[in-house]
Amino acid sequence: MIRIAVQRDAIDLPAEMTLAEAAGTGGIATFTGLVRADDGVETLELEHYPGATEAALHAVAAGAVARWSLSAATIVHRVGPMVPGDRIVFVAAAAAHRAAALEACAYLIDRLKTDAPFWKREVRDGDAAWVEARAADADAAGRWG
Amino acid sequence: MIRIAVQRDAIDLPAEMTLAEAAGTGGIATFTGLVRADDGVETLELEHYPGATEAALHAVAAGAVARWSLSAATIVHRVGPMVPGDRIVFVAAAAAHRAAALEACAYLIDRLKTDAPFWKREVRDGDAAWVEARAADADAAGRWG
Amino acid sequence: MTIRMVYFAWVRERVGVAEELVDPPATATTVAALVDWLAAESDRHAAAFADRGRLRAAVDQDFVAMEASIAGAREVALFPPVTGG
Amino acid sequence: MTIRMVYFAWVRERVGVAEELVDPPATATTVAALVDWLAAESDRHAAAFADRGRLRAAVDQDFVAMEASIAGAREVALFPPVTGG
Repeated sequence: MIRIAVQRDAIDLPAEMTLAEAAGTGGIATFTGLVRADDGVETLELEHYPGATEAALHAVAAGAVARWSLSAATIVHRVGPMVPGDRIVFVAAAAAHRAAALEACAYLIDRLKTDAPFWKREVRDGDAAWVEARAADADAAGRWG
Repeated sequence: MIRIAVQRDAIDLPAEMTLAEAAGTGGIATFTGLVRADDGVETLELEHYPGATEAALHAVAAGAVARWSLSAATIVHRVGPMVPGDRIVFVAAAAAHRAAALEACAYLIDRLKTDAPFWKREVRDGDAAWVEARAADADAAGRWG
Repeated sequence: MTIRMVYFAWVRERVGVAEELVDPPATATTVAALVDWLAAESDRHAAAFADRGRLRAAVDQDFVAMEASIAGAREVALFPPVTGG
Repeated sequence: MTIRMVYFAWVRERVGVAEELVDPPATATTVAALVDWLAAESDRHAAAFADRGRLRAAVDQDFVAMEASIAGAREVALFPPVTGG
């Protein structure tokens, strides 16, 4: 089961976990990204490329399902304005064995960082600035070949 | 923040996530282990060594917090009788950056498999059998040095 | 051939519109040539595309290199390196 | 010296009790020697400890090797390899 969502609403983590667990396998690994509360950001805005975003996320999830024989892969990404502490992204990978679930979870978040068309803008002290891409993200995605 | 719980009650995943997220850092990686529903097990019973279990889990969590500078580490393990689909274990690692959270999460679950005094007994067709330890678990724990 | 251009993030802000329809000359056969042509057409486009190294593209919603062909393209997107997750 | 023995999983089932107080001779200075002495004391202990390679131990709730000393120990636990998570 692949579940992809790009949404303005808050990410309902219990509901997402219930869906991922419904696949009924041994282990579920998840990663949740939060708007950081510790670096002066007042609001974070996420812009995306409708249509292309969903297709890119689906390709990432399908790649993980095939590579690790997952029973479920979930990617939920929020767009629009957010505040510190809000969930930006939630990914989950369910598999019969934990190593597969854990590796696939890392793959999902690494890949979506480089493959999906999202752009972050941070507002601090009333000034908005686009976030620069990090070379470390390209490196992290690259390790999956 | 380190949170350790060994409990007969069901694992309240939303409540555990809320606690882990309250640390207020960038990313939270989790692993949830479920009683497998696909191999004929009717009930699973978890026995443990009260006192020693909590100490072992605390040592595992403290090791992860020190090694990856985590803002939060959670290990919740259920004991007593369970049925397929129930959560056996939940671990979470919260850190400023995702690589640390993901690695620490894998460490928590790998280490608890070999370091914490739990024993599983499976009941199939009314016959109970103790689960044998897996060499793969020792290998997985060993890779952390 | 009319192409729908779509822009995101600071590329969108600098161009001043999120979308526009353009009719590039037949000699503009790649994304890079399309970008060069647009940059020559207006100062806003020139400013938006000034740092080619920080520009990324998609043709009909597939990510491509700047040297990719735009033959038959209906939609070309230009944007900065992505920063999701 | 009185020691509280605690057993888990199939070790507990085979010994027949979860806990017992024992008074080993002073010559039993390691976990392995304590196990040997208990196995000689009763058939149930002998059966529980028959496969020494599948036996693990803790002294005062710390995991130890079978060669570990039991000097001053108040509680010794014997059990199979763990299978949590």
